[in-house]
Amino acid sequence: MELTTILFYLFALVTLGSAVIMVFSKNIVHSAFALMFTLMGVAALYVLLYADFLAATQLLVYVGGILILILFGVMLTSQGYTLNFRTITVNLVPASLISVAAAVLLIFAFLSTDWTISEVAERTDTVYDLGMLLMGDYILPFIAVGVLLLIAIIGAILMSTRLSAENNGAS
Amino acid sequence: MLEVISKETGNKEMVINMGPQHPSTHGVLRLELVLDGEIITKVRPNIGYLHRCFEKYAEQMDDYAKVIPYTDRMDYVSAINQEHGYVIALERMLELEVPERVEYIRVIMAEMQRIASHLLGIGAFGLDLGAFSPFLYLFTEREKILDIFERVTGARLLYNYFAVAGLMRDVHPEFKTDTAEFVKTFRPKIKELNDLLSYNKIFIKRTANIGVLPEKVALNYAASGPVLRGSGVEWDLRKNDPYSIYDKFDFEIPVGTGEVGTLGDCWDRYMVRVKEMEQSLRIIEQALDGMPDEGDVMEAIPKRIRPKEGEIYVRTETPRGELGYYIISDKSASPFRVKARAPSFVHLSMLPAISKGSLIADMVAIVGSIDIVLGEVDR
Amino acid sequence: MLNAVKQSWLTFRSIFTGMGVTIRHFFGPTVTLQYPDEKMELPKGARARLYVNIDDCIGCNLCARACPVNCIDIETVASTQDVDLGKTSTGNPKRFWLTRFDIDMAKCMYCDLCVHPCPTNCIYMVSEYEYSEYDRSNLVYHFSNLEPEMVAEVKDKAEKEAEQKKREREEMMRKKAEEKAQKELEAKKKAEEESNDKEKGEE
Amino acid sequence: MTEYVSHIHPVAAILVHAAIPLTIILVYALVAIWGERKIAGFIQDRLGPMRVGGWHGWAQSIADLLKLIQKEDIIPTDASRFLFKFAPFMMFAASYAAFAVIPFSSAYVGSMVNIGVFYLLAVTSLLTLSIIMAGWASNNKWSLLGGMRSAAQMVSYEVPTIASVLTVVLVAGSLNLMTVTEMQSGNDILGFLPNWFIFQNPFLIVAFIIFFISILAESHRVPFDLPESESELVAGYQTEYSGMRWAMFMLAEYADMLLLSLLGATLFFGGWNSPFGDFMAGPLWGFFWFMLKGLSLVIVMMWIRWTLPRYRVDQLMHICWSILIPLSFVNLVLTALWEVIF
Repeated sequence: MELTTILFYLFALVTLGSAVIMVFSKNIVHSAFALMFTLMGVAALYVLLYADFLAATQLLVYVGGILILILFGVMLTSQGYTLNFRTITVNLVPASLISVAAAVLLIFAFLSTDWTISEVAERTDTVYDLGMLLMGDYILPFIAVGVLLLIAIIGAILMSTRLSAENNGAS
Repeated sequence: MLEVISKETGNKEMVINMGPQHPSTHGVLRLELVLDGEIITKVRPNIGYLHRCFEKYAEQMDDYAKVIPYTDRMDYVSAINQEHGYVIALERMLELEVPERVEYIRVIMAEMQRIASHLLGIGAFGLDLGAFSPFLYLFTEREKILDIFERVTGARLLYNYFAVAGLMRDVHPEFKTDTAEFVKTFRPKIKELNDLLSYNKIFIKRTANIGVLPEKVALNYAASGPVLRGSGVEWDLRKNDPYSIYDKFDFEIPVGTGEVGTLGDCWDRYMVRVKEMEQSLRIIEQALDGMPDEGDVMEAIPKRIRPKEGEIYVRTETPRGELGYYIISDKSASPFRVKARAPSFVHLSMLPAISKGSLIADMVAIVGSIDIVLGEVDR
Repeated sequence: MLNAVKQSWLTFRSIFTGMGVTIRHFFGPTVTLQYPDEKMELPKGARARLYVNIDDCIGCNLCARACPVNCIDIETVASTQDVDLGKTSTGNPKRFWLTRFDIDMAKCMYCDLCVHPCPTNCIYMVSEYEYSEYDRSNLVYHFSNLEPEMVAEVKDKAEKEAEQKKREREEMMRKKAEEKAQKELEAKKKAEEESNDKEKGEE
Repeated sequence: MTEYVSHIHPVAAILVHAAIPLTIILVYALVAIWGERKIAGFIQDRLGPMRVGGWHGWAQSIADLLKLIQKEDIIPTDASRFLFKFAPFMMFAASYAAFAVIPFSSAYVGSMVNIGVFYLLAVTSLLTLSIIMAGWASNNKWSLLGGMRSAAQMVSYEVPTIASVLTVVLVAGSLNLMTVTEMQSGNDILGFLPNWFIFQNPFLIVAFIIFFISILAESHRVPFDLPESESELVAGYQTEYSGMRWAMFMLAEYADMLLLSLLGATLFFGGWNSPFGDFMAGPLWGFFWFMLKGLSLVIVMMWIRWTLPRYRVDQLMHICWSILIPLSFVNLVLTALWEVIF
């Protein structure tokens, strides 16, 4: 077997396994760390697809950024600083119905797609292409997203400063 | 205790134990901190880990002189100063005349000890704030003082050197030159300390405006020593209530100025100590000049110490503040009661008042800046 | 803005000043003493361990009484009349066998208080400081130079002498008591006679 | 050499490629830990380790390592066992993986990817996560506080680091560190100065200062060593660790220091280029120069460590968010303008 194939199955196993742990773990922090393994596995799969820029972005943004935010959120909002962040199961019936429906949909899509299997993709300089696309064809949406994020940041700053000002006034 | 606090706060906040085994509690102080995030909402000092029943033990000694080694062990960083207060109290009780030479040697030793103690306090303070090297530089200087002390007394830390109306042994012939040499080499080191630590911007950021102790609070808590002077009160028992021969010397009382922050912050308390070392050097120089060369330091020591029935309170200025001895005599050979008013204990009691609302890191700075010695707090 | 620049400049300057100090120390001399290889010379009169020159000890127990922590344990036996223990180097006559002179250095607090009352200056501090032990009981120093048999012999002798003395004393006491009784008897007789005389006189 | 191995077996080639940085890290860590103690000793008028190995105790780190291997493996009862065990390895893996794109010499770089710098920054962001993991899994309050602190610190300081790195990328026009290094060869500036980026453009000096401050914070060195500030948080996230796991943290920390210093050397000081043009150039000399530059930065970091006190956590954040980040972005724009004009 090719080395890449072995690696593919390995990373797929890591991704799926940790995803399962993430869903079924009772402890939120454990779930969060399982999510980290899932995201890293996906990044590794990107690398196998020669999408190295995407893989690095995945690591930087999801693992290095969003996951840390999730962890901060869990730890700051929960009661006390203990190991016992427990999840409880609510809405068992509707949730399982929706997930079964989603699974059926995905499997249907998976089976009905006409997959074309190509030879190994050529390794190209993805950064250059990405840059040209973002700054060329998709310049408008790119700028729009930028402005949106800026507005969100300003809003967040405004909210947090007002909150802290109120706190100061109260104390 | 822990449960009580967590009940009060309804489990919303984190209770954390700083000490008794923590790198920056200067011994075995245990602080219960109630934290909201990293902000301290409540502090409760728990003391007593080093309690040795000094006061009770003094009562069952069959001789007043046997208590002196125990006074050393109260504030083991400035043992000479602890002895000084006790022997002065006994001398006043017995109405004894102390030879002049003895007084001069005592003052030199006490001021040297003050420098040694401040060196340790300042060094440990810097260490608390993460500056490691100044600590060791200052320790090197302290070693030199201890070397001088070892030649004089034979011991390096707990001396038992002062006796009632005398000294346990005479100084060696080179004492004057040794001490003068130390004074000469030590002056530039203070400048170096100021370069390295005192006026370092990071250090100022960590200590200015932190743990502000207003004058009024300081007075209400009966603070004394550098802690009180750091709040701008010019109060030094060596000047305000002179004992020994301190009225003969010309020196200033450094007070906090709020130079880089608010008056009475950690930096002011720190700086008062630095400036006090310079003043101590001045006193030592004058005392070295005035010290008589001849005279038996042991001749006036009484054979038996039997004070008249009565009581006395004597306060002296130790490096940490006002150390008071309250002694009651019932005419027997042993004291009926010895009570020590320890400055560290008093200063520790105001910790909750000045550290509320600060961060854990500030807590470390505040504890360091009031410079407590747990041997004295617990006695 | 200008203020911020100035503050940053001051911060950098203070940092560089500090770094200048440390680099000077980097190339400066070191003060470390490589302990087991080189040792510090303790000054004369350093208080590191108690030592007793047992030949000079007269067993007066003053040091044990001066000790605040009771770390000195002395047992003495009076010498018999036939033995002369000699004199100390200071000329004080020795009158006691020192059957035990133990100092528990684990208890000692090096306060020097036992040294001063000694009339013959035989107990003093020496600058020997490397005497740590694995077993605490090894820190009890036995200064008495008497062999156990000797101790037993001395004790036996002293006991015998004491017994003899006691007997002598008892004898003396008995004699005294007898004399006293006789005297009393005589006195009684005398008194009786006197009273008789008086009665006679009254009659 | 690597090409020769790849003829034998592709997996062997990969392993050899991977083993070279690992060897460098391990040897460096042994030397650096000893060196740091020596530097600390001399700065503080001491001698530092003197006993093991004869000359100035050079074998001290090896002795320490042997001691740590023999130590009892302690895991707190209530710790989250898997995460507790996993965290040190993940931390080391993260800093080790980042070495893949560092061009050690003109003849050797682990992986010639085009996104070199970007990959490096992405992989090092895993360090943050492993610290949170260690802090949380220990089930110790001090560890947790240390972990949270360092996470906040590293996430924040990633921004000025990236911005200052971007400044160089802007000038170089490439993310590939090998290309960036090659662009700095030659001695053209003022006739004698090497073509290093730090000499090319005044704004890059500012960028370097920002970068250096940021890497001090990223690798937890004084004055930003808050995660493990011993006087406040005992030992931060490492409090409950002992033995080999603790050694892994130590190793990762020193590896991180070297990594960021080498990155700085690559970006600002010409990487493996000799400062004397063609004199003393070549693959092996290149390696020598590169390590010399990187280790000089490491030594400066140590020198700073033994001089300064540390900042408080809010002051640290203040420096990052209201000084370094705006400054680095302004600097980025000004550099771009400079590049356009000249």
